[in-house]
Amino acid sequence: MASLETGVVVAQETIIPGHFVLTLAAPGISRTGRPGQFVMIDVGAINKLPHPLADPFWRRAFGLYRVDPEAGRVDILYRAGGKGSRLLALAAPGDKLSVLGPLGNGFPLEEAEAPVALVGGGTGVPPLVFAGRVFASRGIPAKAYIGGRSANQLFGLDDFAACGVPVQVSTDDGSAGVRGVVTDILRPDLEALEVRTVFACGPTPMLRAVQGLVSQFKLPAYLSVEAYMACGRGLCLGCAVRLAGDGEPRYANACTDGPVFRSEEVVL
Amino acid sequence: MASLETGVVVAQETIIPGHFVLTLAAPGISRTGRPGQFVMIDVGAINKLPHPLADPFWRRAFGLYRVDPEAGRVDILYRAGGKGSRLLALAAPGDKLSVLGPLGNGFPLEEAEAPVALVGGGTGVPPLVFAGRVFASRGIPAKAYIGGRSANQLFGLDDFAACGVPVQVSTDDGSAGVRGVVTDILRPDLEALEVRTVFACGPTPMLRAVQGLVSQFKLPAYLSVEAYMACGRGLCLGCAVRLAGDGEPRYANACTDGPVFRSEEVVL
Amino acid sequence: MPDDVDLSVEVAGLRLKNPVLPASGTFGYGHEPGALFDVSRLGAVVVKGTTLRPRAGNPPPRIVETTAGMLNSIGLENPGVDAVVAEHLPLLARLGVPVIVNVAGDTVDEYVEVVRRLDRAAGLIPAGLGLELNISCPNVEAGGLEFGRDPALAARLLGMVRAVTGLPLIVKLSPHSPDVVAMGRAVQDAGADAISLVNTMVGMAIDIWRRRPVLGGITGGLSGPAIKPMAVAMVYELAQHVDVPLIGMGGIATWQDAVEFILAGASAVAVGSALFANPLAPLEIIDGLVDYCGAQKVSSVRELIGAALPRRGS
Amino acid sequence: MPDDVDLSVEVAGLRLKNPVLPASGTFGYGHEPGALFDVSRLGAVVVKGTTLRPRAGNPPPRIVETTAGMLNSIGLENPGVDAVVAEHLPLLARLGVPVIVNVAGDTVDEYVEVVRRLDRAAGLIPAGLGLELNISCPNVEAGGLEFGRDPALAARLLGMVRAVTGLPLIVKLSPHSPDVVAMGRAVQDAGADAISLVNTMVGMAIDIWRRRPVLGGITGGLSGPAIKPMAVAMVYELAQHVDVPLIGMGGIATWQDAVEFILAGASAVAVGSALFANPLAPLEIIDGLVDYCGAQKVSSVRELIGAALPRRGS
Ligand SMILES: Cc1cc2nc3c(=O)[nH]c(=O)nc-3n(C[C@H](O)[C@H](O)[C@H](O)COP(=O)(O)OP(=O)(O)OC[C@H]3O[C@@H](n4cnc5c(N)ncnc54)[C@H](O)[C@@H]3O)c2cc1C
Ligand SMILES: Cc1cc2nc3c(=O)[nH]c(=O)nc-3n(C[C@H](O)[C@H](O)[C@H](O)COP(=O)(O)OP(=O)(O)OC[C@H]3O[C@@H](n4cnc5c(N)ncnc54)[C@H](O)[C@@H]3O)c2cc1C
Ligand SMILES: Cc1cc2nc3c(=O)[nH]c(=O)nc-3n(C[C@H](O)[C@H](O)[C@H](O)COP(=O)(O)O)c2cc1C
Ligand SMILES: Cc1cc2nc3c(=O)[nH]c(=O)nc-3n(C[C@H](O)[C@H](O)[C@H](O)COP(=O)(O)O)c2cc1C
Ligand code: FES
Ligand code: FES
Repeated sequence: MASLETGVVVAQETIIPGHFVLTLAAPGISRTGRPGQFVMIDVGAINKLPHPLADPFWRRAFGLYRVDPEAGRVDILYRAGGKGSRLLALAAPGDKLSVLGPLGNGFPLEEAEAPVALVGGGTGVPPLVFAGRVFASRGIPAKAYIGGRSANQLFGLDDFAACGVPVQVSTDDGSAGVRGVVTDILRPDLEALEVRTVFACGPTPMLRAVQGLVSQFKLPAYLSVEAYMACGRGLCLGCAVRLAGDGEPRYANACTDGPVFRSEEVVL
Repeated sequence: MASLETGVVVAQETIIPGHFVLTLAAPGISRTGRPGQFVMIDVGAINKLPHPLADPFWRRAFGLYRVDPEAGRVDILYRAGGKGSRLLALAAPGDKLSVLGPLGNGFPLEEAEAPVALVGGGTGVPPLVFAGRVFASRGIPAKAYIGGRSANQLFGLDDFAACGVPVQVSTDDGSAGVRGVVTDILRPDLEALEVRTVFACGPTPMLRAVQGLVSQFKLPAYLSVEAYMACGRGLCLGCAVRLAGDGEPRYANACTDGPVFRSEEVVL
Repeated sequence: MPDDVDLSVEVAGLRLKNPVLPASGTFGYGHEPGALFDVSRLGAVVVKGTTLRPRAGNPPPRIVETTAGMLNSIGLENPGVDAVVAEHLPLLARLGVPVIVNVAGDTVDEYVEVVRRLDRAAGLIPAGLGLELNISCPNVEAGGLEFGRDPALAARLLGMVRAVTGLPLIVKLSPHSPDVVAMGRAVQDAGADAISLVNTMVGMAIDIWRRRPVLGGITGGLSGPAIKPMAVAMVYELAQHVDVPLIGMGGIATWQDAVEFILAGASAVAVGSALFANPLAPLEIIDGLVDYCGAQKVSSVRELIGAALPRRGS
Repeated sequence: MPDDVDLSVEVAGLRLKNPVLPASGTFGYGHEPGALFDVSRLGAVVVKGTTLRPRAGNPPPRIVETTAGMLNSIGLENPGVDAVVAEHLPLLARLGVPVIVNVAGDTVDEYVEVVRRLDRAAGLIPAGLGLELNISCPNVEAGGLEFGRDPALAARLLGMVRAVTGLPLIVKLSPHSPDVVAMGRAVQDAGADAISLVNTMVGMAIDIWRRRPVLGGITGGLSGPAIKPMAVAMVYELAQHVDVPLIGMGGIATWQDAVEFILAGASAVAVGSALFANPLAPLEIIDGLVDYCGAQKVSSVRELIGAALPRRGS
């Protein structure tokens, strides 16, 4: 169950330009958080300013990247792109943040038939790293397929390597791995029947491409989708995702019914 | 002339709880800034976030506390009370701030007949320290009269002492100096004819009391007034201060015509 | 001393132990675990817009963050009045606080029928059931006009609704009423027990890279701190011209904001979008009100209602 | 490529080298040193509200910061039209850019007389003099109604003004027009060459410690990023129903904001309150527009005007 926790910044480090790993002391979330779940951080209230800043107005959502229940720590990996995430990048060790989580349903690790393909790119990678680490610890075969714009935009590859999950890379410009998109490197393994389940997390166009590919191969796949989220708790009905099906459109909440959905269940 | 300067944070230190001295590398302002002038800092754009934060919306005004033209440095001393000043307190060495200044007319040091009384309290003290330091360096007799709520709310006293300006203190609760308000300690020296000019900076009720006192003694006095300021540059006409006089009300701009006004000139 | 402060108020006949409510549509049905705190500490629970039949809502994106606020075009997604009565009211009853159901519709008949069914369910909520009529939805009958913009239409709607229920009736005004005073008087005269304001304001955001509106519904309703000064001004204006109690809302995030509305004439306040970033805002506001009353040396928050208004002529 | 981008637009017959203007009342008379940059880089200079006689303005406090915005009740402090013509226009002429004088008044006669005097001074500004009629001031003649809320009144005013000048006439609309389309059509038909929108929205702030309104004028006009979504929605709506060019404003702080207004149908944009925190905002917006046009592969910003609007039926 989601709860509100005051996370204390333990460390904040740049991994590649504009991308940070934030380590928080947040014992509650560290104990219960699972891969594919996320937290929402009140970036407008670092150290609980007397009057929280209303700009940025919403919390920001970040997938769990690493949890360490023993140390009571949670890591997120994020891109400081907009005003909220850049404000978060100002937080220094000792600063306090209001963290809401863990939220959402996460990837169904237990139900997934191995081998599992972990497919993603950009800021979709952190939850896949978390999933890969869990699979590796359980001895379940998994392989990562990571797409990116170019070599200097990639991150998380070492994480997969470190826990023994093989990783294959594609880049738009061919500066690392195969030149092309992530489905280009995934397809041969699907054809070779080396994948039984797909977990994907990344930008919507990438998810759409994965959706197309897995439906062609009739493979079970789970997609972690993105949506604007205000509450993250199923209260505002803002994060609607269209459900597949004819007739009157029907919607689910990305925050509580997702963010992970079965591929055939949603229209992206 | 006011200009926009990118100030780089050199240091930021707590002096008493909730009060900070911020040292900025800002060579332009350090060269031209005079006592009683002020700067306006864009607290919503620390490091020029990609999209400046609109909350806080306005810059914050702070009087010059120390300038070091050789080192190209400017110090301000401020109370982190509201959201803007608390956000400023998050700035760390190396962070960049947009500083507008020096603004306003400052105290008329050259015209003031000595001995000069420097009267104030709270965040009105920093400009008086600056004035005291200049008088001391020129060998002009000056004495400071500083009022506060209680002993632990006082600051800046050492600064006067360090440059050889005697300082007398009043507190509401008598925990330091005389129990009472600042005009209680000023009055005897006016009666003893030990003051020829008064410079005052502090909360409006204090300034009103000073106004009353100096008019009684027919002494020239200069008050640094407070007003909400949006532009600080005479463009918005928002910081109106009512001018003394009968008939149709007339107004001056606190930012460009002030913040220092002759006591008899303004209605507070 | 703060312990002695009395925060209770009476609004439209509902006894509220404090004047702090959630705003309709921002708090689900109040009994979900997502609330994250003991909901019975609130003055009342306000549930979201309820229509006669279930509604699926608008296509996404339904929300977008704006500067110090947000736009929403949820499109009244809700399971319909019968499901609200059958599934949600029983769970809400357990909280032991008054419940206010927000009612929406396209036609007068739809409003009337929803109200009739809620009226029959009133016994489910011993702490008191109130109805909040959201009159800023398009009115199909009147050819696209809105109840919320036309005092005569609003009065007619209210008369019809009043005829089928004795429950506390709160009318929620659109901030787009060309004349909030005329509107307020019209609904007061037609039988409203209280008035809540403001609802969201029409706004939009454009996706500059796709060169089209961000929201699936094109325009949406603007809420959040951005609109607070306008909401306070409307409460301040209306409070000088009607006698029924007002429930103030629009951008309340802190207890200071709540105090502004109370001083402007609101007997109670609702917290909406600010709940998203700060789920505990209502509790902080309650605590802040206690301290503020203490500092102002008043023993009841009721002494502060309208305290910033010009003295009213008799 | 960005160097080839053409930012020029024509609005109300004024040729602007780029579509970025300061908003009236936020930039003084444009020639003051407080501008902090080379003002001739702007598309035009817009000066503050000018009345027939000098006005001292409202009692302080006149401004207060709000969340993501501000309230002002300056009260049209200005030296009067004759001083504007004698003292400010000659200095403005040196900048070599078009000048737009914002005109305000209490009565139709006052507007007409100010316009007449400005019309006679047009020769002072070779780059082009335009007039922006601020029609959201109380109209004493019409018994407290506002020109900005009543299309018929606005049309009458415009007709009288049009009769005494051939200068480019821009009408500035209040965001409180109950029906912006009706208002826009009325002023277009009555001879307006362009429409600017929005002016500030009525709001207020209450000092909770003194229990009274903060502003000397009690209510004030809300501006800043807070109001942007409403302003964009009004431009988007009006652009679908009138043919005269629109000047969009309300909360513009960045080039992305400016692009939203342009895509919504504005031919030019004005930056107001955001200038206070970021005096260089107009230059950053000009640079941003150049880059954006480059990224969108358009050679002229004119191709983007209204690009987010639904295709218009013939
Ligand atoms: C379930 C979930 C998990 C996520 N996990 C991560 C992660 O692990 N690492 C990471 O870097 N990013 C992650 N994101 C995306 C992240 O939330 C956005 O990048 C971030 O909110 C952008 O905020 P900003 O302040 O940088 O941008 P701004 O430009 O200030 O954002 C403006 C508004 O748009 C929203 N927004 C912008 N981009 C997105 C997006 N992609 N998804 C949802 N809302 C968005 C913001 O929340 C904000 O409300 C995740 C998003 C979701 C929904
Ligand atoms: C010319 C001048 C010189 C000043 N010098 C100093 C100084 O050296 N040190 C110092 O600590 N303070 C000084 N102040 C006061 C300082 O500007 C305010 O304390 C500060 O703006 C409060 O901002 P905040 O974010 O803490 O409060 P918030 O509560 O966020 O402020 C809300 C709004 O009110 C305005 N405001 C609040 N208090 C004041 C005030 N006293 N005067 C003017 N505007 C105010 C803020 O600028 C902001 O717009 C000076 C003010 C002026 C006008
Ligand atoms: C996501 C969302 C959904 C809303 N749904 C409703 C609704 O169903 N009925 C209603 O009367 N108001 C609805 N509102 C309006 C709020 O109740 C409230 O009037 C408005 O948001 C202003 O308050 P705020 O600024 O505190 O959010 C909704 C607002 C939001 C943000
Ligand atoms: C301090 C101030 C003074 C203003 N004076 C005028 C004026 O004299 N005439 C006018 O038409 N609009 C005036 N306005 C309104 C602005 O021109 C503009 O329409 C409004 O502020 C919205 O733009 P913004 O959000 O970018 O500030 C004023 C606004 C401010 C903040
Ligand atoms: S974000 Fe509010 S329901 Fe999902
Ligand atoms: S603050 Fe704008 S004129 Fe003084």
